[in-house]
Amino acid sequence: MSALDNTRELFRRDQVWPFLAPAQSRVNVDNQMILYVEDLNLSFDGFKALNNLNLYINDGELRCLIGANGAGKTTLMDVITGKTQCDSGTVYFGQNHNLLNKDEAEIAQLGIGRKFQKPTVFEEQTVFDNLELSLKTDKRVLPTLFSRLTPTQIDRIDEVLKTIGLAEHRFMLAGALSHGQKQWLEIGMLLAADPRLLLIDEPVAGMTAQETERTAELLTSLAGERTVIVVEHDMEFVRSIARTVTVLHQGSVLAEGTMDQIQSNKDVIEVYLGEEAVGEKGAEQGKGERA
Amino acid sequence: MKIKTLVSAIALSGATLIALPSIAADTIKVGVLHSLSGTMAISETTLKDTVLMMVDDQNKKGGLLGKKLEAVVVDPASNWPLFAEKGRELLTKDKVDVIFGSWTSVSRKSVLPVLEELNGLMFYPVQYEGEESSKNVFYTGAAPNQQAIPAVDYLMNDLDVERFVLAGTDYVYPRTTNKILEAYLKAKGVAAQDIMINYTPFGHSDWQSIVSDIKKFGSAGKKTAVVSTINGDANIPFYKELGNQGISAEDIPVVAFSVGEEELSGLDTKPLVGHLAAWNYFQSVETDENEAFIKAWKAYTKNPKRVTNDPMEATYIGFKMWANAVKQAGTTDVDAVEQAMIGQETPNLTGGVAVMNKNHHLSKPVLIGEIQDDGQFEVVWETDGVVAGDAWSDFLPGSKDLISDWTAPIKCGNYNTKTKACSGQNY
Amino acid sequence: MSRLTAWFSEGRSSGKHTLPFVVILLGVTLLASAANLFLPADSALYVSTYTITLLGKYLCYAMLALAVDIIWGYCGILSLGHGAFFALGGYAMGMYLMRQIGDRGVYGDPLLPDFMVFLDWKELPWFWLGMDQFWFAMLMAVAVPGLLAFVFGWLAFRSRVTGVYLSIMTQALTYALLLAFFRNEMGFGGNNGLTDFKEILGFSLQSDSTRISLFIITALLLSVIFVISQRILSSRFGKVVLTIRDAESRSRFIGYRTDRYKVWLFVYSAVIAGIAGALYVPQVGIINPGEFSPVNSIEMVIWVAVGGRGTLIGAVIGALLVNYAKTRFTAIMPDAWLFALGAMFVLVTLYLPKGLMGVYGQLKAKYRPTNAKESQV
Amino acid sequence: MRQLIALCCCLFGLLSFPIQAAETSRVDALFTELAGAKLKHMELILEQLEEAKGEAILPLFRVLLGGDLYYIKANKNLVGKFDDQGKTLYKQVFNDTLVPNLAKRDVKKIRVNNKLRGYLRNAIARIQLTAKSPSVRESAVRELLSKLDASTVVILEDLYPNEPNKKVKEAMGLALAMHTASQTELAVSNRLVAIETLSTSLENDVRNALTKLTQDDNPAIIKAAQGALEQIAQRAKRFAFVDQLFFGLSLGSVLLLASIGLAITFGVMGVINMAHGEMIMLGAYTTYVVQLIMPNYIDYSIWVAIPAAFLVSGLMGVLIERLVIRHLHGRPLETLLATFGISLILQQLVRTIFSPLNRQVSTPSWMSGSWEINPVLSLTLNRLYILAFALLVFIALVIILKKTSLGLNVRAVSQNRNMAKAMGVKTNWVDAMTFGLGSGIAGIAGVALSQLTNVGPNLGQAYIIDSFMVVVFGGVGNLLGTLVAAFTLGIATKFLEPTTGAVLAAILVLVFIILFIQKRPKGLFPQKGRAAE
Repeated sequence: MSALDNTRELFRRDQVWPFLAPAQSRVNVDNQMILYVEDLNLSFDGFKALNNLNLYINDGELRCLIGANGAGKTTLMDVITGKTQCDSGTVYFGQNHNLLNKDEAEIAQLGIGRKFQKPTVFEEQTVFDNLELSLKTDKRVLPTLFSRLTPTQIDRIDEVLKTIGLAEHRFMLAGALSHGQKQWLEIGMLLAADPRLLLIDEPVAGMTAQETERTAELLTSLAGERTVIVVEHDMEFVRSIARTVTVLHQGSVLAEGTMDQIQSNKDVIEVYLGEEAVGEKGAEQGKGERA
Repeated sequence: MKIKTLVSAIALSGATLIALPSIAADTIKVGVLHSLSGTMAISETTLKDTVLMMVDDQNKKGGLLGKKLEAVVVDPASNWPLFAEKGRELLTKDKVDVIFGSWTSVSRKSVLPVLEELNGLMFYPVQYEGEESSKNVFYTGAAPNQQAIPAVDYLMNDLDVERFVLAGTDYVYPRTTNKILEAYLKAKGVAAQDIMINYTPFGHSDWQSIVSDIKKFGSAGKKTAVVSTINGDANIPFYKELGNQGISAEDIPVVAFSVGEEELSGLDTKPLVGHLAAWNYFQSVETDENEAFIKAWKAYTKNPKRVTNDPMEATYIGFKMWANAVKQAGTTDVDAVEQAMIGQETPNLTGGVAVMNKNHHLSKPVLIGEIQDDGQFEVVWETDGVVAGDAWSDFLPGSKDLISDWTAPIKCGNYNTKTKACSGQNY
Repeated sequence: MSRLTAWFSEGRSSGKHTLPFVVILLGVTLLASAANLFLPADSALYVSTYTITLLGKYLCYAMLALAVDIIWGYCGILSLGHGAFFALGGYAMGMYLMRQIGDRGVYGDPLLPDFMVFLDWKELPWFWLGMDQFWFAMLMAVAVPGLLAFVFGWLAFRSRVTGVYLSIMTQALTYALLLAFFRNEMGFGGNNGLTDFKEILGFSLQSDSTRISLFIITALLLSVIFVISQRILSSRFGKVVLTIRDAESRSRFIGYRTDRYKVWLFVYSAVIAGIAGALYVPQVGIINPGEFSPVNSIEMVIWVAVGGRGTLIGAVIGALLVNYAKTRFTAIMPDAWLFALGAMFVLVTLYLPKGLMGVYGQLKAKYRPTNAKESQV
Repeated sequence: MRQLIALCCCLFGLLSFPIQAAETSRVDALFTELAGAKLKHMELILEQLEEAKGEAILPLFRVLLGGDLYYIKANKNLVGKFDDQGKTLYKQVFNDTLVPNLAKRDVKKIRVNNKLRGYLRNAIARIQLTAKSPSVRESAVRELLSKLDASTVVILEDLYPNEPNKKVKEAMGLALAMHTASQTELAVSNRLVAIETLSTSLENDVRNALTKLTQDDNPAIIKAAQGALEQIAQRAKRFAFVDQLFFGLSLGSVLLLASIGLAITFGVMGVINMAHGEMIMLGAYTTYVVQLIMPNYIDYSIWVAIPAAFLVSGLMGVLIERLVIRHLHGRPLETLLATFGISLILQQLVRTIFSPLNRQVSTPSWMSGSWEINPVLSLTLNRLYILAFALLVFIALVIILKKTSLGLNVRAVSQNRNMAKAMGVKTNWVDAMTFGLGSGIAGIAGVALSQLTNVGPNLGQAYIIDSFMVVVFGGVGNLLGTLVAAFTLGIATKFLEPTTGAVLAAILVLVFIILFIQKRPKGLFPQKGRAAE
């Protein structure tokens, strides 16, 4: 019988085996900084994708990254999430986690979520499973094998399903969703994981106007207890959500500040906003006259 | 629940289809267990055809015991476990009265337990390593003492060879044969450094280094010869390499135990002229039986260029003996036939008479031939009289004391003359 | 314990083929056995021992197919080396059976197997020690393949060897083992392998009762493994495995250490293959290096492809069908069966990319669309 | 000098003339005796003939050695058999006049065995010592080195002084030196000098002679002999290394040929082509068929076979691509299954058409034999040619891929199928062509392999795995990688073999590859682009 008890002890779900217990300490954000990126360098045979780039993100802020194609936005995210190794520089998550010596999984487990440009969900599985898989749980092999959905987790999933408006599609294969829905699902997967830091790559690409609006609301609401970094081309969208905007150019920071500061910034105007800004001004003037 | 029906359908059809009892037709069934596909097909298909030819021939003569013979051919596909399975199929499903089959040792070893369990009868027509004698198998090929040892004697006495290269494919036949030869040579006073042993994998195709080693080994002033137990497929590249590296038969003769007319038909023999082979039969032997046989064979295969070889003769002898034994016993019952087989005599194709001994091995003459440029062998030496096949070699420590005698009172395949005991029978 | 049963009971919802499968499998098994034991040999329903051993062999292959499917169909890792694990398991069993012969070998040597005697080995190589103990041999039958799989997988998956490269590497693995086991110096009987077995646990391998029990044991183990696998694959672990097949990098970004998942699944699959091998040997009566040949491993993959990968039941059906076809063809048309087999493979890959189960699924969807919807639940 | 030779020659002639007249009858008797003599008596007869007729007997010995000497059953006259455009004819042995209307059954072959052949070679050599062409004389001398008996030495001694040709003189000097060195009754000084001369030669016979001398009772001689052997061994070692390197390269070239086609079908198209081996097999069988069609022009058959094989395999490749592969795009692992089925079918096909037996493909005369650089180092011609051929094919392929428009399209498709399609590349056509090209090259490989190994249904199976190893090791989709990989593996194997033996060498190489791929998951030369996955 004792053997039986042992096995029972062995498979108690509410606690993991000691030798599997995480040696993970909480993210230290004593001085309001959650992400430190310092003189980051990376070059793909010859072409400098990142050129000693420095970037500091406050805890709980919502930051927009803009910049022309090849400015290094996506590459930066790749480095932060451990997809690509950089040549030199440091990336710290809080004061205590050096991200450069960690792989994707570890970084994700630290609480950094990422959404890709092109939505990638698990098409062969249901919306529900997609979310269940991305829940914040112990993701090591054995725990996963013997895991079972707790009521709280189910509630959590339902909640997320509501937020992303896929409640009635919960048992549909993710592959069968529309493009926009996939976008939402992927965001949902981020929410389910409730990360400290979200890296979001072009969230509204291929969304309708009101979908875009809802996304904007969602992101702004997220900011605060979470930190959000958004890469987006859609200026309207950026303006609608941005508090602080960082402009990347040829792998390094060109300018940083509020949308208005950015728009009035000389070199930004010439390298990036350029004609667009002028055009807008013209348009406003036009309005003015008609009024 | 389509799935359920599906599964059950398969399983049941599997069960029933195979299990349908075979209708006991009024024929004597002859099983043919030779690979028709895979690596061994190259050698074994010939033997399949031989058996079919013999069956035809027998039927023309009115069959046996007033019944027609019926050949049942299956394909074990050079897959050793399949030999056991197909053997069982032949014996239990097709209810054959005798099996002619197997080429490699492993295929024989694989089917052996089945034969002994179901008390079947098999004729094994290929030269092999000996060290076996089963109640249910008759070995019509050469045992080592009917091929290897006379060949070495010839090399030493007639060609004054003093250094020997024992080259073989790495499996049990060459291993055992070379062990025997090594012991024999040492007994004959050949020094250890005058014997070079080399093993290569099956179908070895790159012989450069080995041949050049042989060349070096042969250049030490003493007359050198190669004793080759290299298996079928690997021979052609081996001989090609010999030819290209300019090793002629006068410098270093190669005597082969598994190169016959058929293997030679696969290559250009000009560079090989003078190399040797030891067999119990050559197509070139001029006797009436042989001529008739060759004629029949060419007619049967509708191919005037088709050659005959030693395993075919072994099959021929085996079949003749079995037919006679069946006549004599008046039944195809295995035990009766088995007893009738012993002492059975039938003319072989080289002008002598083959005798089946108590140990289920034949007495045969041993011939040594030189390869000619037409792909045939010229007999340069032969034993006076026949040599009795020895199941258990006297040159292996394990088997010196073992003999095989299937007649009363011993009735044992591996009888230890020292302990007077019979070990390991499967029935 | 209760928790385990709970764990299983939960899986029932997803593995809905499981119950019928197990019922049919065991049913057929018992019927066949009974028909063999109790019916007279001349009755039309009599099942010959030949058939029993044949079915036994098929079931071993089915188990093997299961192993391949788990790794290929569910995780997208095409292993062309599963023959290696199968054969290793087989050799472990073979060595045990060899030791069982004891002094009943033709040379009557109490310790050394025959092939060692006539190649006059002096004493037993170290790796043969302990193999006379059944439990130890069986331990080896699962441990050795498992260990090999672990080491190989650990190396390969950590350095992210994927797709074709991985397949070819597994092929290299089994090929290397093939060559190694051919060498007589290895002490595994070289090309002849191990054969001429007599007894297992004291029961004669020649007797029908032993054959039947082996057959039944195989069937039982197959169903047990089927159930366990079904359960594992329907757990969250299984879902993660699927994500690895479909979008591995994504599941890394969600925080799963995919390489570890792969390693453990690979090991599990290898162990199943090992068990299959161990059951195969006593029923077939010989184990030799031929089992390592890459072609065999490719065939296994084809069984799965035919049955329909990604469904356990498909793997089993595929293995049964293809091998049954093989048996029939080699008997009916010995000269042409390779044509039939080859054509079969080509056609299946062309027209049934999802295998027979795929067809079944389509049919079902066609006739019972509502049900199709539920099936995703 | 020349005149002098000429003089003695005609002197010989004059002297021998009357004797000849006297002996003709006896010689004829010997001839008739030779016809149908037992093998053991023949040597005696031949000796008598040699001393009786001297140089004049050469043609007879030659024909006999060639195994073409027959005698007419009717009158026991000797005739030589020769082939003329496939039909066998017979001619007088001494004057090449044709003997008309003789059928096979009218004549009987005069058999020879190894002993006789050995004797004949020596006899011919002895006679040829005075032959016109220096090269013949030299080879004659070298032939005799192994069997120096008093009589030959005497002949050599009186020929030596007035030998015009330097190399021949050298050889003779060597022979004489061997003799002197071995003569214990001679003065030690002379013998030492002789040994000195011997130490410069690589001939086996010399080495054996010296080894015998190391058992000499005179310490000085022993020492000298050992010194000489040392020197020889030193030089021999260097050549041995070259030899081994060549073996490695040669094996490498075979691997290259076998795998280069795969580097295209597998590497560029991403098709796991299990039927690749059978493409090689088809090439080999094509060679066989070509030789069947033109049995009398074997030497040229290869030149016909190469394009023929390319076409046959290539077309088969296109066929397979159109019928099967085309439907499996983007499912590389499933191409494996389909092509495996195809390989089974093809194997059985040749088995039914050509029977499962190996087929005889004969080697053109210009490819057989070896290039004797010196007594210890000789490179076999066929492998030499194949090495060159492999490189040639490789270069040709690179040019096709780099310079032609097909090559451009192929690369375009392999790097980005959809983009290529968008740019108007006929991807279907390109695929078919690519696969055809790869298969065709496999066919060419088959032609080469038919010269080395046996042409049978299993030919392909023997090479398929190695091919995959080479391609993967080199880096999928990278031809240069394939080249480097092939030669690396070839040389590695050959340098391992002497120490480990063939089997273990193969295993070690495999294990090495496995570990290497762990380190460099994309092979030696990782390829950019998506074709690999």
